[in-house]
Amino acid sequence: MNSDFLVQWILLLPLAGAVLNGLGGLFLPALRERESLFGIVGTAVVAIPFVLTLILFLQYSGEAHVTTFYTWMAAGDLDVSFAYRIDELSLIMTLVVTGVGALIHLYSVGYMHGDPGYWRFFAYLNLFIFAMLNLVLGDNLPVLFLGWEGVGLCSYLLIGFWYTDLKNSAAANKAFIVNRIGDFAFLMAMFVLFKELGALDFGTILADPQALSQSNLNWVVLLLFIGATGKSAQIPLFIWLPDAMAGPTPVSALIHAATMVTSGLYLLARVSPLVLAAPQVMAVIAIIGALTAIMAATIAITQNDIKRVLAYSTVSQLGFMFMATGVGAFFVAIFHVFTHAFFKACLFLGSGSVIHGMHHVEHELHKKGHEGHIDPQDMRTMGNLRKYMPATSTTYLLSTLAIAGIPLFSGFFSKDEILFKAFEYGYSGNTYAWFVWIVGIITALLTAIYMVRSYVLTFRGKERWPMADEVQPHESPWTMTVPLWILSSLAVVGGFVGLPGVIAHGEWNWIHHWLGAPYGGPVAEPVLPAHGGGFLAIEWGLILLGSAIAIGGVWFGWRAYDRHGLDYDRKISEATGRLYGLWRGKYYWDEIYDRLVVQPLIRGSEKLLAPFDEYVVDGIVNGVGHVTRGAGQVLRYLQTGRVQNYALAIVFGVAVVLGIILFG
Amino acid sequence: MEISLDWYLALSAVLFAIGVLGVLFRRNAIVILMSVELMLNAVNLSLVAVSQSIGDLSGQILVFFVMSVAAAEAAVGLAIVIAIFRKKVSVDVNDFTLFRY
Amino acid sequence: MLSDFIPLFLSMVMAGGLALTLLKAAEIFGPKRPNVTKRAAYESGMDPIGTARDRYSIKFYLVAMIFIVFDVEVVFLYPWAVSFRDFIAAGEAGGVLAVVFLFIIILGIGLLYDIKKGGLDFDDLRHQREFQGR
Amino acid sequence: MDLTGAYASLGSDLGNAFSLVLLSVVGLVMVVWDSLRNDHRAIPWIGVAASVLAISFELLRMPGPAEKIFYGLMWAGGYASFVNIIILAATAFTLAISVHYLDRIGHNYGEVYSLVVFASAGMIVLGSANSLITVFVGLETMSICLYILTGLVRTEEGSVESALKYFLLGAFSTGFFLYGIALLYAATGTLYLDEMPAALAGGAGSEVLLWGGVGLLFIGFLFKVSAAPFHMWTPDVYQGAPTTLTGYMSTASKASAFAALVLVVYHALPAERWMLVLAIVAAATMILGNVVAIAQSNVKRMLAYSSIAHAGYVLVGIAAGTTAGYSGALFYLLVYTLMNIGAFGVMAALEWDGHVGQKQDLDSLAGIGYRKPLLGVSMGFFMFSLTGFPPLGGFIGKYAVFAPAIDAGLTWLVIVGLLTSAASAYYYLRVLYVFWMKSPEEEAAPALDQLMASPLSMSTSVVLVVCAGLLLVLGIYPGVLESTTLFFSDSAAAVAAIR
Repeated sequence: MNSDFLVQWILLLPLAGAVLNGLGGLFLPALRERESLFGIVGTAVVAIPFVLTLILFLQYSGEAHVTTFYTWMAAGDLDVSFAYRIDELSLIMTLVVTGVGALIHLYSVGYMHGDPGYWRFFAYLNLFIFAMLNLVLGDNLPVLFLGWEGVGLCSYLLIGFWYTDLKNSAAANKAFIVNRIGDFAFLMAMFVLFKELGALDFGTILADPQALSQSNLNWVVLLLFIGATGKSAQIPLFIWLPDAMAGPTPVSALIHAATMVTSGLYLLARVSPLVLAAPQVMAVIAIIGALTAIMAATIAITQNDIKRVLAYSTVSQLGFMFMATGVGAFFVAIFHVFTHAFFKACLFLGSGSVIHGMHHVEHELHKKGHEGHIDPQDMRTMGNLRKYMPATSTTYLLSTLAIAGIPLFSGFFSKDEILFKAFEYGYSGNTYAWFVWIVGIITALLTAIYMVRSYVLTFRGKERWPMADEVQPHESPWTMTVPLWILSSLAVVGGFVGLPGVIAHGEWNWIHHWLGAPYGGPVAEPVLPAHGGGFLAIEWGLILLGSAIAIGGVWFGWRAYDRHGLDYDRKISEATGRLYGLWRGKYYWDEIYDRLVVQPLIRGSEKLLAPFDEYVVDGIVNGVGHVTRGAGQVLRYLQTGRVQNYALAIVFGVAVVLGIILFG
Repeated sequence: MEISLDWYLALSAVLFAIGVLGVLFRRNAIVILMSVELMLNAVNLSLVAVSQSIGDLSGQILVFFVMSVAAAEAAVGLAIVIAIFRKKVSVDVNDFTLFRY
Repeated sequence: MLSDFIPLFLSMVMAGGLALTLLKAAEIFGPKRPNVTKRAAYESGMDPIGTARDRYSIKFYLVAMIFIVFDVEVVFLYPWAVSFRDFIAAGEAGGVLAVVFLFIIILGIGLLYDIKKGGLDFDDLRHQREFQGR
Repeated sequence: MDLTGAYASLGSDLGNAFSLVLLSVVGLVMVVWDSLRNDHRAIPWIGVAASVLAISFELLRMPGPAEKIFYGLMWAGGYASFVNIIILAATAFTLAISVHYLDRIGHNYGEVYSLVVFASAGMIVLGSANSLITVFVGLETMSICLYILTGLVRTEEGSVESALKYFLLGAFSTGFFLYGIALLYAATGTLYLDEMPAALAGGAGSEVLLWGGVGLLFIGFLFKVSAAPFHMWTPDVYQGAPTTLTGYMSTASKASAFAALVLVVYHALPAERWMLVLAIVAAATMILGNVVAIAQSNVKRMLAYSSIAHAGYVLVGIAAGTTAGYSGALFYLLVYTLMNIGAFGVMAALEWDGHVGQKQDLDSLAGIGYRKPLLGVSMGFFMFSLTGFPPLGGFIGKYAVFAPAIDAGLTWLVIVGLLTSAASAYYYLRVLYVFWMKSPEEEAAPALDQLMASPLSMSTSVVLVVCAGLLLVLGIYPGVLESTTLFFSDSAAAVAAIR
């Protein structure tokens, strides 16, 4: 089929779905009750594009293809077109977005059952898919930015989906504000590129990195990376992601695990020729990624909220991907995006299924007149759920093993490749890569431990909720378990698209051949010196080390938590002492921001200006907002309501205007 | 004796300034209205003088328009003042500060 | 070039100064020896009865206003009257007459509106109420 | 004096000025109809029909060459047609949304509609003027009608008070404006805009008279477009006037005053001395409008300050002093008219008898989006567009005025503009936040239920949908922007031909 035609419908269907669901729900209140209608429309407009993308993928000729729908703005040098690029990179991202997206839509049909905002949820979710497709398919930075802003907006709307709860609104605002900082950096990068090169389409800006001066190049890459830290939750802008778990769980799975948060990685892979030409910035990226990875992993060990564990795990895994980017292994980063999308989506959906079950428990307890309140997300009140939710339990276990990196599961291949690339880059003389490698090894161990902890605490041991012999959760409906099964099978086998170099000399590393520039793909790679014959042995050694770490971590976690249950947390806390407090307090990032940025702004404006009572929300931009609001409060009192004061202002204006025009 | 254009312009400036000061400092809305009319007529004086001195009629045509517009403005203005007097029994402009800030 | 601005400055200073001086002068130099008789309203030598600020019927005001507006609009007829002979000489009398009649028709419409809305009715209470009630 | 052939071109002039003639005649017909029949049902629709007819005429006329008509007093075609379309569209929209609104507030008189039509006729004269006489006559015709419309609700103290303020300050600024005309006349010896450059090149007049005149002339325009520090009447007047008419005032009168300002600087003032003044005023206006708007809780007042801020953005385009800047400003006015008429239209529909709505307090409108989805969705369009989000018209408009300013070396001004429009997101999006993301208070419920009982009128819905749709179209296909650039080359060619 004609690929222009396919691209058109891949983009238009989700948009049409969003418009239909949104307008239908808004203007025809009678329709809102008919959930299946919204569910079917919402899922179909994502599933059909997935099929279309598959067709595109299968008939892909190896030539990048650009489809231009029309030119939006053409004025002087600036030429912004709605142009979309089909190449190896965008295809693989589109497959993930539509494929995982369709599964999560299907899951939501069951998960959101009975919610009064059902129609709204599907409208937002469809709109998100549309924006995300713009992001990954756009052939120029403005279209990419349009998608970038669009996914940010949808993320905001979905985090605050249950907006009646003030806490959720606050989380949504925090995500929005923090992301704006990253967006600003992105805009600045675009500005520099446009000023220097006079164009913003990928064909031109990637053609020759040397067209920019080294300092400009460094700035562009650094600014793009700052943009990426906002969207992909890296230090120092990661603070919004854990709070974003306030949104419905399918949202966490789709937006805050599988797709949107990986867009920073996609961006850097897309501009990889530029990144490679800025080695200093690459070092920054790698180190930030490494620090984020280990920091988030240590926090994850201490969390009791099942979704928060997964949230910090996502931050940590994203750190891994940035590590890969920082050592020039862009295709490996995308490989990890690919495998991570499966197992993390599965884990989130599994946790959603658990929460669904625990909600039922809470509901039943309430009916039976139980006084206390249980938190359906708290692992401390779960336990032995595998007895009641076998499908959820099995799929969760498979994904846990995948993320822990047990050999032959998908996470093993991608994570091991990242560690290997870090090692190889260090071996080729880039010292910082050694640091990255070591941090990566430790983080991999921690990952195995905290993930097994979450599995064991949730699904094994004894039931810990009250009246456990009377009230039990039950398995979720098929619309929820089918996506779990599909995702977990992919999490098991997905890694085989990138077999390590030791097998058949890398010939079977399909994803490398698909994406890598040496094989005609769009993702650049550094040229490393050839290694001696002994390097193959080192590579085998690294694979064994990786396997040992993963198996060791899982074994340790299983032994510790299956035997001691929650008590083992106390043991760890005793063993690590103050460090544990630091982890448990999440390194006090929120508090530090509050102290250093938000509070001074608020206090400063409060002292100077009249007291204002409303909208005291945290967040940097809100702090600035307070100052501006304060200025407004002062200036408005110039408006005395007296006509003669206004006339005096006019006379003053006359004097100023005449003064400037006569003497200026 | 021929009076030069400058003197007309100066007189017009003085009248205009008196009008401006009247608007700024008188409290009575009707007096303010009269001051505005004074400003307009000061301008009329300039226009006629300039028109005469450069021998171009369009300035005087503009004066006709200014006069009729001033009449219309006066009618509307007084109507508004009467309407507000009925509500507040005052024509002091400092009493009209319902909207502010 | 600064000398160019001297006349402007002078005229500004003069304008402001004279205006302020006159206002102040009246206040300062004006003799003020008020007594009861002087402060009373002049009513042809009679003692004033009640306040002089009785409110007149709004009708007087309305008619006066309408008179002023129509009166001033007539100013546009003067240039026409002055140049009418020239138009006749140029053979354009028809055109200029048509234009002036159009002008008068427009004024007439204003008058029609005024009459119909009761602006000129002094005795018809029904109209009056309707007109004032708005 | 030889007057032969004085009326030779009258027929073609009247044809060229079709919109003006049509509106004037229709206005008179409305007055007669109102006097004889006292029937205010049909009257607004006569006006709407006339405006639509005139718009279609101007659309056909616009690509044609710009011509001087009525002895060079006015322009027709091209630029003038574009401005007329903005004015006529605002007129048609206002008449259509006013019917239901005025009915509800109990002041639905035939005069209102004829006054709107007369004001529009004045605006057309102003926006296509080529002589300071026509500028003055147009400005005053418009203003006097607007003074009356502001004080329409005579029984409300606020309405009369704002009319008085508007009137006194308007007349005051008219004084300065006229004085500027007189000085400019003394300096150049002509009142025709396109004759001024030639007169100045001949070295006529003194510098002081010229630039003093220009400065005072600007005051008149800056007052009408409510630029700081001549803006102070705006919030008080906009708050007191009937809401739909506020929308009309804030758009059509600004559009025509800006159009006349562009005509003055484009035809009459080739020198660059005035650029700095307009740039400084633009910066002050943007800062003041946006910053004070943040502190407002009354939506109408907030929109008033927002309209001040938008005047600043338009001034940025004009201050650039290039044809690209002028055409950007024109385009911005079109977009601004659509979004502001829409925003005030939504607020008018939300104003109902009962405590909560009349105060127009933002918090009293919590959760309205779900109850009145059409209002909520269209308000979303207007607020996003006012903020300048792509892909709506407001974004293209901001681009259209900011890009030429950068080319003209006014980078600092554009930075001020970008920062203040970023700040404006706060108060625009707060409206949407309250509309959609906030639950209504308990005590407001009865009043809200009362509002729900009165359905949205068909004409209001149509106007809102059309405005929102056009904003989207202008945002997605900003081709109109390029066509506005053509007017200036056209007019310039025409000017050159006449010289």
